[in-house]
Amino acid sequence: MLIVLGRRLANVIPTLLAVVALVFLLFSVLPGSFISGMNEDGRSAMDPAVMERMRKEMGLDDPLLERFAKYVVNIAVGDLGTSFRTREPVTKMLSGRIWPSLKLVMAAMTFAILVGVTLGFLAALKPGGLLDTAAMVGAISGLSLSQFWFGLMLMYLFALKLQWLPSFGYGDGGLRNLILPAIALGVGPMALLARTTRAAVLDVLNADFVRTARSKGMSERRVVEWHVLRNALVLVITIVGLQFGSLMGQAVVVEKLFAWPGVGSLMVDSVFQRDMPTVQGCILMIVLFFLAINTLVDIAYVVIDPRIRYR
Amino acid sequence: MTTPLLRVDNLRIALASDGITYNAVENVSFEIGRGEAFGLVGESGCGKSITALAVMGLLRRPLSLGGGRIVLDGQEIQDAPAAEMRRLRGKRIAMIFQEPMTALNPLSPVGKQIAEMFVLHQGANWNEAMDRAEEALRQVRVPSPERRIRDYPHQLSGGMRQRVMIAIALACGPDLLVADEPTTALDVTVQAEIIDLIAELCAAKGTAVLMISHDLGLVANMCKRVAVMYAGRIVESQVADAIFATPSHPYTQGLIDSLPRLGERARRGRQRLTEIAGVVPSIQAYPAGCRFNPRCPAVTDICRTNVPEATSLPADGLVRCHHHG
Amino acid sequence: MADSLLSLDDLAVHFMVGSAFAGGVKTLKAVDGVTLDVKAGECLGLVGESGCGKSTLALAIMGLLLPTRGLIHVDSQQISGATPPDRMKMAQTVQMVFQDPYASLNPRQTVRRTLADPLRLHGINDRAEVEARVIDMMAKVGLRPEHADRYPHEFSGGQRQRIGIARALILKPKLVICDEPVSALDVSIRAQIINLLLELKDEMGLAYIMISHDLGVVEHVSDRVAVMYLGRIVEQGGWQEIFEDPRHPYTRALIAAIPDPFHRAAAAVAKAKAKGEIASALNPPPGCHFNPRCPLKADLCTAEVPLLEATGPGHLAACHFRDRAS
Amino acid sequence: MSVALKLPRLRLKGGTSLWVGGSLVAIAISAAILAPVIALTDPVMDANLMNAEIPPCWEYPFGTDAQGRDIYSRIVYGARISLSVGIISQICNSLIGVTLGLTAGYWGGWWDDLVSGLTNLMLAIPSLVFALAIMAILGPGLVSLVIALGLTSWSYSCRIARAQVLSLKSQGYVQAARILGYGDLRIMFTQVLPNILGPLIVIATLGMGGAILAEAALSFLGLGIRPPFPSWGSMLSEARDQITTAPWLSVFPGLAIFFTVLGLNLLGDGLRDILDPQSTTRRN
Amino acid sequence: MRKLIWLAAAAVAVLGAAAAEAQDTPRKGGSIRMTAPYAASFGSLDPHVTPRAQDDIVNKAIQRTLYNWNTSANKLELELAKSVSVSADGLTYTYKLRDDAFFHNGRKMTADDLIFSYTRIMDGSKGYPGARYVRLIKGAVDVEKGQAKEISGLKKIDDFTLEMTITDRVDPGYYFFAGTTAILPKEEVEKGNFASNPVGLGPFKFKEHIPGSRVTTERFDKFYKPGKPYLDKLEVLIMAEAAARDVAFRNKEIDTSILGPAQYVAYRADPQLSKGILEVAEMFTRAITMNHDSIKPFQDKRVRQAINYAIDANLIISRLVKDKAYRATSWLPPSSAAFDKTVKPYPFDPEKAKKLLAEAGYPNGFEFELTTSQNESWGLPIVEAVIPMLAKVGIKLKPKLVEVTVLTELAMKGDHQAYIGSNLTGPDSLATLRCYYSKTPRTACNYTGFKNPAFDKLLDDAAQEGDMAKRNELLKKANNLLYDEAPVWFFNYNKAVMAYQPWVHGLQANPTEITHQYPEEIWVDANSPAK
Repeated sequence: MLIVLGRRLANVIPTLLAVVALVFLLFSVLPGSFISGMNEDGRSAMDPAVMERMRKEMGLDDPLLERFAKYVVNIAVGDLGTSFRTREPVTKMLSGRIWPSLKLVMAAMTFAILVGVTLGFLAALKPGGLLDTAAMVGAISGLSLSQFWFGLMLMYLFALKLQWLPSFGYGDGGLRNLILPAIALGVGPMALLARTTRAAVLDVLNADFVRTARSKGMSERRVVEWHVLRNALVLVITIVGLQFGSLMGQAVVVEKLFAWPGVGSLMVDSVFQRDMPTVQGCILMIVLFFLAINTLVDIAYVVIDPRIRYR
Repeated sequence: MTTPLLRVDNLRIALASDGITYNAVENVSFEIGRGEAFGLVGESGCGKSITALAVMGLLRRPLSLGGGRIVLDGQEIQDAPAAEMRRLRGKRIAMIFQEPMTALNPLSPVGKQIAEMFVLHQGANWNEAMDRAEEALRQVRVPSPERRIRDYPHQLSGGMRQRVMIAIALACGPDLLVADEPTTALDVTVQAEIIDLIAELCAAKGTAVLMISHDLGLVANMCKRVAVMYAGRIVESQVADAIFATPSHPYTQGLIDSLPRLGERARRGRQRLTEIAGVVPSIQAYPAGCRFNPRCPAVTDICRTNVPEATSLPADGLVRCHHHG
Repeated sequence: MADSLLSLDDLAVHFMVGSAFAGGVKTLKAVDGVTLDVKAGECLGLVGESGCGKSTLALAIMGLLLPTRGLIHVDSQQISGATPPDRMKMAQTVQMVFQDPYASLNPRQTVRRTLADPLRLHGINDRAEVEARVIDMMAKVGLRPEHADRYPHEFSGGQRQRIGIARALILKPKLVICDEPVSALDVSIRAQIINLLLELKDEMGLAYIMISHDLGVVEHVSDRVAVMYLGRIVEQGGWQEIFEDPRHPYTRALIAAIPDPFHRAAAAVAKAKAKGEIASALNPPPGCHFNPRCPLKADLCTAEVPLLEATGPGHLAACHFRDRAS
Repeated sequence: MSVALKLPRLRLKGGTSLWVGGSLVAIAISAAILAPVIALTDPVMDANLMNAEIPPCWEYPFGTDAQGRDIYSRIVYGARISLSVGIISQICNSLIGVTLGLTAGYWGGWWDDLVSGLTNLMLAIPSLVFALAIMAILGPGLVSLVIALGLTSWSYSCRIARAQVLSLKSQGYVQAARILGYGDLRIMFTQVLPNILGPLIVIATLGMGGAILAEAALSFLGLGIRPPFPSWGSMLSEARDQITTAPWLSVFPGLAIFFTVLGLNLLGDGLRDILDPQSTTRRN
Repeated sequence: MRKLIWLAAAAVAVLGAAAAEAQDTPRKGGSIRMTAPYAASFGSLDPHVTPRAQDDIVNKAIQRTLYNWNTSANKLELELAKSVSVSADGLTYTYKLRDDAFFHNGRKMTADDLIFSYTRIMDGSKGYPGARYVRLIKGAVDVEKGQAKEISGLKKIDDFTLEMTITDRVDPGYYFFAGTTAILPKEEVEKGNFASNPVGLGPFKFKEHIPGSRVTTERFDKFYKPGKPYLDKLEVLIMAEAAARDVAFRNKEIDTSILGPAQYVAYRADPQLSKGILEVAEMFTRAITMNHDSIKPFQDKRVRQAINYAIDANLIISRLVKDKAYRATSWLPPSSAAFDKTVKPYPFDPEKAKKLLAEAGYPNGFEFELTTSQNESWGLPIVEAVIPMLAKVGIKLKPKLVEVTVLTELAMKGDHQAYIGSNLTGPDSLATLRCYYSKTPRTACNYTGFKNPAFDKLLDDAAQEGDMAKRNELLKKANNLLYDEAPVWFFNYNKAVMAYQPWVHGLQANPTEITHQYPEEIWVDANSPAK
């Protein structure tokens, strides 16, 4: 496991560096600057003299390479810079956003796994059956939904019409506020998981060793419990990992729609206000999360699949 | 004669494809006595493997049992309920497969996969079962079985894996072992060892073997009696020695003649090999009459229209050819 | 050397496997010091089990793998070394027939394209000539002209192998490496292909390297035979010497392992079966690689690598006990 | 078991989704091509504020929008934009991904390491975030959108191309081509590419749906298509505030997106069964 | 007719405000949940750091400035001072400060706090946005440039008396009511984490900030207005998405909401919701700004007038903006003292437009690119409606969609041919009109590049005029001159609309920004569901 972790880290660091460089370069050629972004709502006043001064103070006029070098050196000591907008350390801003984001992503993934894997699994046990057809039609429809549209629909149905759940916001951080955004975010991965699980279980059910298990005289239930589940899990876990990792990025839309105080909404907001240190911090955070999840998935592989250790 | 251990009578296996049902196997009958090794030989696609699966009750869609009887020890099992079949499988009839890599669960230690047999059929608890699994591994001559039981399939060589499969199959001392091309995926030298092992263990335990292979030589070496299948039918069945000495069906004849045999060139110089013309037909395109007729050197009109009946040969042998007897 | 079409001198192909993180890098000696030659018009049988390095050897000869050391001369021209070989020239001298007729044909190309493209690539642009050579080659391997515009999936395994042979011969090479040409075919088809290969050999004056684990086939077609074990040649000689008077215990074990329903082999051979399995090429046993399985094993065998030395005219064996009667 | 026994089931399953998906996509494509013929009015210039926000009726089958433009006509024309976004961006993705994947898998070595690194990088940054950045740099508009979506999600096709090449590289016919003296590029394009096209087409088809959805998401975030030509995503995004007051404004573009993406997904599924039968478990 | 509509709407606005006041006696206690609609987060809770309207919604509860905008009287008045006396030259102001104003930490405000706050704002190394206002004080620029430590124009007479000397003859009220000039306690600022724990003089003290979600504040018992605030708790919830805000408001999860045009229609039509609508003509003028330097036809007054004639602004306002706007006549908004109520806006007259174009030498029209944002009230939808209208007189319009951020930057750089936007046009009319002063650089809001000596003269005179009434007369003339010159297409003045739940009372129709409520006036009755 240490070997896997070591190998993983050796991959993660160059990736992170590349991400930092890419993000930095991308956003340094962005038109508009934070200073003009202060008038983003079209209602706030600006003062040209102050703007010039701020540009200087924020180092926006320094050569690109110099800024980049400074940025990388600072990151190495855990300093992500200071937000243009709030004049607070980016790390501090992020720290307030990570927990809500994680909560949302984890809730969405829990929903996706519970519903998706169960559906996919049940569908695979009777391929071609009514449940299978229904689940797969549902899954493919789930993949065809526009997230914000679906989110709006959820809001209207569950908040406005049925009045079961609050429509937006973080509330006291409890479950009630979490449900709708989690479903809106989780429906895509759920659909994907349902399909993957179904395919994986079918794959495993057709594997030679399942035939062996049957030839041993096992009941189908035992076959599934002893031999199918674990093997199907290996296939499913890849998708879970990939989805989990990219969910934080996808959360951008849902967070914005539901006014959820996560990293994604902070990022979009900061992009539009050209608060570059914050944008970079957010993306770094999202990438870091992605890589962390992937590392966890790799470790999970090692735990589940003995073959990996010897590869 | 006492009742045979296994009697397959007029077996028919249906293949559903595009709404049409084909007979992948038909008219297949054979008997295996207690402790007897019986060989089923044929090329790929001739139906020998699915015949074995039918005996095990393991046919899955799109294949299904179309008719006929399978009698195990006097008991008809072709329509036995699933639970009943499960009790039989593993306990009284066991099977080993062609690919020992894929036939073992890659995520489970081999010891556990053997131990499952004791848990399933003998009500052992896991500890006890693991001890017995170790013993079973020792029996199939896996070196240092106490360590090997914790190994995963990918840590073993092909031959070792097949030994594990044999250990699983023989764990509960079945009456019949169905071996479906057990050595095809193995090297020549390893193949010899595995065949010897199967023969030896089965002889010791009095287990009958249904040996399935495309290699007539291999089967003839190990089995007392051999049946040759072609395109879903048994074309000839004889005592092993006799089938080489006096092959009665043109197909059997062709098979024996078409392959260079070791030492043949030294004795007779290089002879042009006898070819069997044409190709093996697919299930969807079986010819009418004798299915070998398009490739048969001795074909006549009747071969193209009438299905040949079985003709008896000495020592319970039979052949299906219009030109015999 | 001059009369050799192909000569290998101490050829070795090693691979680095593993990673710096997981347990370190290991060297896999797939081919380890092979010296061989093939004369024009001759068929050399190459026998060995999986993992013995025979396919790696074939790829190295074809120039698809760079040898770690040693020399390859094809038609008196050195093709190994620092610079990659001139593929175009190689292509007209050495060709290959592959084991799996299902994987060795491009599913998206008709027979005609499969055969005509190489001709055009090698500068034959005259349409009529290309067509004539394609049809001629198809006829030689027993395919009818109307087969030319079909795709591989429309053919049976035997026919595909015929196409594979035609492709190998279309550039009129002098040497053809046949890598298990019949082992993937239906039993009843194999004779057709073996006969075809032998006919073509005579007709076109080809030399073959016939790689196979089927001793019957090797004996049938070969003029000389080499036996490989774990990257090394352990015995080499005329077909008759190898099969009638094998000097290496491994050769004897191979012969003994063949099922023998006719009960014709000498009783002594039957007892020569090897025990255990072929070791991993990553971690071969010291000395003679065969020693753990050898019935003749002595201390010398673990201490010293036996050299491939003559035991009779044209008959070499790499065994410390090569002269001990079997 | 023999190969023949595996065939029947796949064909039945592929059939339905291929049919339904193909029809839906065909409808969308014909709408795009025939837009000038089947549209009732000009989608841009026929604005008449006096006709604003008329619910669906005989004259305006899908109603009119806030500018008084016929929504049906705008959806028909919107098909052009939305499908272009999907198709062109996927062509870009495929070109980049296939070129990189093909060469990386075939040549291996440092180039492979570099491409793999790049692929991991692309996978690590969520493509929506990436696209957002590019859109912010280039400014909203069709070209920017195509570039943003076309540059950011090639990693899947790259991975698949690479994996396929790796498995094909040792196939007899590729080796045979090398032995026959074919150059590397010729081998890649005549021997390898035609044989990996199937899964790549599947990926591209599914990717088109993804691109159309991404366009909608970017429109929602305020970085969509440049006016005045309509795209479904921008129509939906503009109409979202009126979902209670004038639902038809969002219902029809919403349905257009849903059914087109559904069609593409079904088509991709159906094609997968035909073109790529082994890969039932591959992620998309 | 048009004017009638406008008047009627204005009347509704006033009535709405009045209705809110005319309830029973304010009830003490309860809480309110207001919305911050302009972005998905707050910038900073340090009021000096952020000029954003969004942030000021919270800051109005926590912080106080020297002056404030009296909504009912529609004028500036003293907030932190009880009285002020002005010297004869109009440059020295002596403030008698409140002696009953306490910071939330319990300390009483003194003149030192004003001096500290204004000096902090002039810290040149920080570039605080409020510097543009404080720069009015004599010597402030020296501090900004680092040449002085103290602002020479600020003198503490005693703890509650402050003397301020300014550089121009203007009303300092316009300068010291902005949130960016709030008075902060030195000791709290110097603790270093003021933004996460803001302390001020306002009626509510900070309790909690969940970034990206909400700010919660509680009643400050020592607030200087007796009996106020009424509420125990005030929450500001961030809700940038109009559709989500709509749902939340209908679902009674929020007490106030800002309405866009679509919802304005729906809420007005709804018998229940229509009872809780507060409208005000805000001091924002929406216009298409033509860049006279980049497109030659724009240099001709006739062309600019033609554009004003060619676009049916009333139609756009009524149909597209759903009457959620007041037709603009000229640059200054109606709440401005210099606004001339007698001037009628350009009528819709495409024939006249064509004639003017022909006279100007463009009988076949011309083509220009119009940069726009996505904004529903002054962005893309308007452009889409304008395109066919201008096309009818031969002018071809190519829209270019950008983000607001980019739009602002393009405007400042002059890197556009024309753009449509919303401009803050109040409350200081003189400052507002300076946007067309020829010496005003483009970066400081002369985005058209307008040059007119007569206009310059009027503005110079106004700046010299000490008498506010006379000054307003001059400004009125200048504004009317702009009307005739039409440097831009005058579109509308924003009608800001706030929806509120029936239990909310005391909301103010603030024309400078409707979301900026003085929350000490707000109270909720017993029907409020909020705890």
